[in-house]
Amino acid sequence: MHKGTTFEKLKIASFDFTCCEGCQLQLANRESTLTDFLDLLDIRNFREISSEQHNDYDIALIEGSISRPDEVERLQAIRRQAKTLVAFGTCACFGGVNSLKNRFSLNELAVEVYPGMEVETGLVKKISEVVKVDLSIPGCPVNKEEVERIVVSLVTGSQVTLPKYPVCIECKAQINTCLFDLGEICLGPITRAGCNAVCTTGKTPCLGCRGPAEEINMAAFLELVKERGLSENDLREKLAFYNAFEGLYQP
Amino acid sequence: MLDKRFVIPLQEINREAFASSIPDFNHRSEIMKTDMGYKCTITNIVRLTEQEKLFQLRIIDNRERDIFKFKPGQFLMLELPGYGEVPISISSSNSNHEFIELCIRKAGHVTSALFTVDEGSHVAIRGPFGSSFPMDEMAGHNVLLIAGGLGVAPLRAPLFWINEHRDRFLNVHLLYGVKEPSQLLFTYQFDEWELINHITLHAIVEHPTGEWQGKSGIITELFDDISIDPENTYAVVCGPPVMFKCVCNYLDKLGIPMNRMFVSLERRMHCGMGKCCRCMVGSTFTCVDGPVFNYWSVMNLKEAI
Amino acid sequence: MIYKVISKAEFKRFIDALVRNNSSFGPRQVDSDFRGKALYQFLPVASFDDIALDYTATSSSAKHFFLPFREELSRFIFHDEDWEQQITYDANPIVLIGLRPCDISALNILDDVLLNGHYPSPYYLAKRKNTFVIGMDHLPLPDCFCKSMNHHIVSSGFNLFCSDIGEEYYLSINSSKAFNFLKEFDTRDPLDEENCRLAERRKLISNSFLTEIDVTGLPSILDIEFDSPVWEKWGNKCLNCGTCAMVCPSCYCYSVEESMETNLNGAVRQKKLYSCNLVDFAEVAGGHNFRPKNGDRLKYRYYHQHRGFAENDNQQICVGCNRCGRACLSDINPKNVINDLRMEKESCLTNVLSSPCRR
Amino acid sequence: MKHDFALNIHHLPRVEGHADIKITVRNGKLVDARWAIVETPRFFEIMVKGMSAERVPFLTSRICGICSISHALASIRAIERAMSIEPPAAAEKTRLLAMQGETLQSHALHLFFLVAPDFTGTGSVLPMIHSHPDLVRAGLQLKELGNEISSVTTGRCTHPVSLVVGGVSKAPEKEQLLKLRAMILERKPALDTACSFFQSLAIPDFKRETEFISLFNGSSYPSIGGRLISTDGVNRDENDYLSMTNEYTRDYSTSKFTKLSRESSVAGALARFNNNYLLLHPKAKEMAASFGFQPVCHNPFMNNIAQLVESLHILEDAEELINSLLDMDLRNIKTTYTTKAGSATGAVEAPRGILYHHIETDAAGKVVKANCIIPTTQNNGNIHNDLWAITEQALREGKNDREIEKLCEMLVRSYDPCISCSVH
Ligand SMILES: Cc1cc2nc3c(=O)[nH]c(=O)nc-3n(C[C@H](O)[C@H](O)[C@H](O)COP(=O)(O)OP(=O)(O)OC[C@H]3O[C@@H](n4cnc5c(N)ncnc54)[C@H](O)[C@@H]3O)c2cc1C
Ligand code: SF4
Ligand code: SF4
Ligand code: SF4
Repeated sequence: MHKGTTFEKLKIASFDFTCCEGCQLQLANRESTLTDFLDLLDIRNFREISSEQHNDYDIALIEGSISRPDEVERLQAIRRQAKTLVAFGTCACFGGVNSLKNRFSLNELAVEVYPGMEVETGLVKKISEVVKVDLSIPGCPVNKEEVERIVVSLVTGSQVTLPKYPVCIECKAQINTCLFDLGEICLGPITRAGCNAVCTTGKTPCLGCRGPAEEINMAAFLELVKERGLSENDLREKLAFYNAFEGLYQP
Repeated sequence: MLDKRFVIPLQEINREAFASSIPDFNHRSEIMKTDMGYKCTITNIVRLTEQEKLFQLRIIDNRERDIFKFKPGQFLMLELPGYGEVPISISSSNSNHEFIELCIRKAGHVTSALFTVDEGSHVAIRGPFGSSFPMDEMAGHNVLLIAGGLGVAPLRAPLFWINEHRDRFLNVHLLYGVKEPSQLLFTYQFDEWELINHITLHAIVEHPTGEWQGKSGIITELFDDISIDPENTYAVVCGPPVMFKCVCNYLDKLGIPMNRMFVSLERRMHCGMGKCCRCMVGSTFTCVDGPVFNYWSVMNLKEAI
Repeated sequence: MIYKVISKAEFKRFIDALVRNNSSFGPRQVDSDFRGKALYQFLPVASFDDIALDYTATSSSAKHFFLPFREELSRFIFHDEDWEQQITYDANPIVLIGLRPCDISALNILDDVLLNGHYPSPYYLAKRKNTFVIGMDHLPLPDCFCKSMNHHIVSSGFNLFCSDIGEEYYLSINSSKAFNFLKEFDTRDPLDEENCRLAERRKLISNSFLTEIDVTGLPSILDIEFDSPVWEKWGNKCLNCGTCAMVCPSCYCYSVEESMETNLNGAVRQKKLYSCNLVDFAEVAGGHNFRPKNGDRLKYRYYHQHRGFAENDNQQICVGCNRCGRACLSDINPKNVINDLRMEKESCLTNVLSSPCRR
Repeated sequence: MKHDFALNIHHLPRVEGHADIKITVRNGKLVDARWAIVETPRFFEIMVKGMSAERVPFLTSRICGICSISHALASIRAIERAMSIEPPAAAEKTRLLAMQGETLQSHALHLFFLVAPDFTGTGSVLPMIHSHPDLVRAGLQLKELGNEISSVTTGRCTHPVSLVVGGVSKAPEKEQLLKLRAMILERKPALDTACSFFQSLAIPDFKRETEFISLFNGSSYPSIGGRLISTDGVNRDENDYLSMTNEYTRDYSTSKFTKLSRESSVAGALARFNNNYLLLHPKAKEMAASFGFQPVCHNPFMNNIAQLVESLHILEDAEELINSLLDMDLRNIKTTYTTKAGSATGAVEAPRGILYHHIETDAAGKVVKANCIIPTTQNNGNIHNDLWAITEQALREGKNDREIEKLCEMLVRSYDPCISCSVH
């Protein structure tokens, strides 16, 4: 490309913890550029699609949240190996929907779902509560286009950035009807863009899977919901859905 | 089947025809490009410090090289394909038609990538853009060139101009302040500036380390070393935003008229042509109305400095 | 300009002919809001019947036909240790039906900025030249204030403008293209009576405005009130979401992004419409933000809209459509903000003279 | 042949989720064979408690990254039946098309990414990009098509955005449907490529009689809702899901087990094929015939071929669905409803077999109780039993331990287990 710039494939590994594996699956999506994308990677470990497993990776994609002691150990071992540890997807970045479990007592869960059987389970944690995270790629699931862009940046030595502004701007660029006009609460104004407003374009309110945008105005947002007389219960359910606004509002 | 009578014909915009199709294009199409850049070869790279490199660029096309003319203080948009475009002040003499020099600090995305390329790489430039230092107006007077840190980069062009027209100026002082001695740029030219060009150089560092024999402190302390005739002096100030206020205030107190002090501002820019609006200060564009402003007009601009 | 009159039935034939032979866009109802009010957008239309001619105003403006939200500026192709730059001014001819006078005024303002300034934009020019604009007047919505901005009537910037004068449309023909198309249809020169009816129609429109904003001397007020608490007040409400600038017909600020293709064989430079309310609008390398507060950023939008820039001879660029006000979730609108500013200015004296507890 | 042999595959690769295979042979005799699922449970059935019914499909779709549409639709069906909501016809068609997209995507992923490497002797699909470029291209084309159908119908290919209680929140645009139809036509040849590849393979010869369970509606190949039937003659109402499944737990597995008339039973493509063969598109039947494949087939490895046959059925059926959607008024896509107390089951044929969601709501529309029974759960018992049988057969045939290991892995994979789904 330019004289002096050399690109090396990323020695990458992908690991899943407590999750649905939907984010990993995205790695195999967007088929039109898939072979180009795979060409950028030297996949050292990716159990979901490959039997070849090596432990000499530089970049570890961590999918899922942590909810069992054995997962903590596994994650710490990965942290020791990885130069760059990536929280991959909403579960890894914020705890994700799994965190909804934390509203209940652990005992109650196990007894109700596995009567008469010992099942180990703990409070759901996001990755950064257990190990240091170098890079976060939020999304439920992650947006493959964004992942591709980030991987290209990593390969070419560019800086990796996520949009700082909220989803609304991408929503408006799609010329959508604002869901507030339809009488619904949408978390678009406080959620980090980058998904191309996929939910609101499908006429479904944003539930904030990408977490808060930079310097959000939560007070104004709560005020707006109140002023429009929208359901507070609905608001709380939405803010709690991915656990991404933890600490930014009083439930 | 389409009915030909009602089909709107395509009106193509041809690159060449475009320039002439706009009446008030001010004949600028001859010298500046608004979309497609001039392709250049990086002919030389000098590492000045840990953070700064001097890039020497040569426009490849002969005709384009001929028509590329700029004035001291102007900047251009430098494109590193694949990474992006950044505004950079031209740091060489405008009488040099062979190459352009840019002094660049590794600050972010594009500039870091620039630091990885080798000589011989190709980049593109658009421009030149923006206002310039009024060299002719300054002629016949004493000149204070005041630079903080990387601010010396845009001052190099007027410095070259003065050197080349040295007999048209009275006393010329370069006051130059940095944080640490290792950050001083162009030290290799200091002797030349002083001995050959008779420019009095005053350098000061905030945190003296190692071998540093010179003065230490902040840049305004350098004013103690020189006597300034406020009636007959022009000042050019370039540096981080915090510097402008204290230096200009000082000069103001000395009695130098505000319209004889010039500053060069920095803002985020994406076009260089007053279109993206990222660089606006009040109702002023840093890229079109600036980056060089006289202090009077900036003083009046809220939030400028 | 040539003036003609066309019967509504013939008008339908005319529009149908245009729409069927060209890629065309017009107002269509997309939703009803929770109060049952119809919401419109400019969308593709395939026949006259697709067009909601009696629409009020679209939620989003027609700006993106000329300034797409995302637009490729150029493309780099890499080979060995070299590259090539390619630029195309992509534009296919389209017909845009039903723009309101304020929408067309906004285009004229964009023309001033993007074509008549120092550096005309070929990208914009290509789209502007290849768009056949059919304007249409309407009775204002209660919150329209284009009359205050003097944009409720427009006399240029369109190919054809239609005023509803009852049984007919009164056509203002502003391009030879439009004139040629109309030759195929039954039109005639307006009678005196019809000229009168047009005048009546204009009077009716002009008298129907319920919202007025006093913009006299606004630029200087804006200058003086730079540090006004009004900015902080509205800034505290602002969500920094950029919605206002996206729906506005005349906001044009942008960002440029360059991205390498996944196969590393090329790169694209893209322009993306931005908003001065977004948090990193004025942020520079190293993280310094020249406008760190919501209020600072909001203020600059008003500065740009109502004070103007050197680039467009300091003319105001707001046309008074109030799309931003309607779209803003926090109910920030030009009317309230400007009135607040004026009040602030006018209350100054009373405050100084009589109020012992001036804050 | 070795007399002692212990096989312990930790976190079996190329399946969705974490599970181990353990086999112990002592003195040439098989003493233990186990399919142990060690995936961490997430407790979705508890998470949904107290949640508004309208939000439930968005949560339950997160049970699985591969069959999120099925989960969303199972919940939606349960809720709509519990609250007597009738979705508009256009919404129902859109949902059916969405299911087709998901199944095609899932089958393509399984056949080309997870199964094919077993036959080409590569550890993954990656080397096949160079060794079998045409096959990989065909696989990607089909997978992309599946994803595209899902995107057009639900807004995105994983975790649908527009499937909602009462219908769909956004209808596909006619223009998109036309493009989709063209894409289907264009990609039919990809399936021929896949078909000839699978015809060239030696499918392991193994058979163990079992009971196959699927949905049945009598008029079309099953997808959303219907009667619950089995090859052993069971035929029950959708709400009788508990008596179809009889869940039980094993302490070595976080995924449960089910059974019906026998020790274990199977759901999935092969079960659907065995139970609904007559309802397949004639071209799909033709393809089956070319493999000498007919109901009732008891070779679990033929599940892969059933998936291939279903893929062809989907291409044909999706085209018809698109045609009928094009003829419909796509503005009426969502019914408004009032929440009420109720309880019902929603059963759908997920790519891997019947998926049941049972949901109970209160008058305010909040979930009081939920139960999800996942296809893989219904297959665990059979996988377990097949592992015994196939190991014994292999020992009899004098296979070495490497061969046995590979056979066991392939056997498990042929079920296309979706483990994180089963431990929801
Ligand atoms: C008139 C002018 C002259 C300049 N002259 C020089 C010079 O001679 N030498 C030098 O090293 N630097 C100069 N700069 C600063 C230089 O432009 C920034 O350091 C550079 O843009 C940072 O880009 P980046 O991609 O490395 O950083 P990032 O932080 O990754 O920036 C991303 C993008 O934001 C914009 N941007 C960020 N910071 C700035 C900034 N300070 N000014 C303008 N745009 C910015 C650019 O478009 C850039 O591509 C000048 C700036 C201006 C406005
Ligand atoms: S629908 Fe949501 S994201 Fe879109 S503009 Fe409205 S609040 Fe913002
Ligand atoms: S719209 Fe919201 S919930 Fe949907 S993908 Fe984007 S950030 Fe996530
Ligand atoms: S600023 Fe608001 S009222 Fe003015 S033109 Fe833009 S959208 Fe319309």
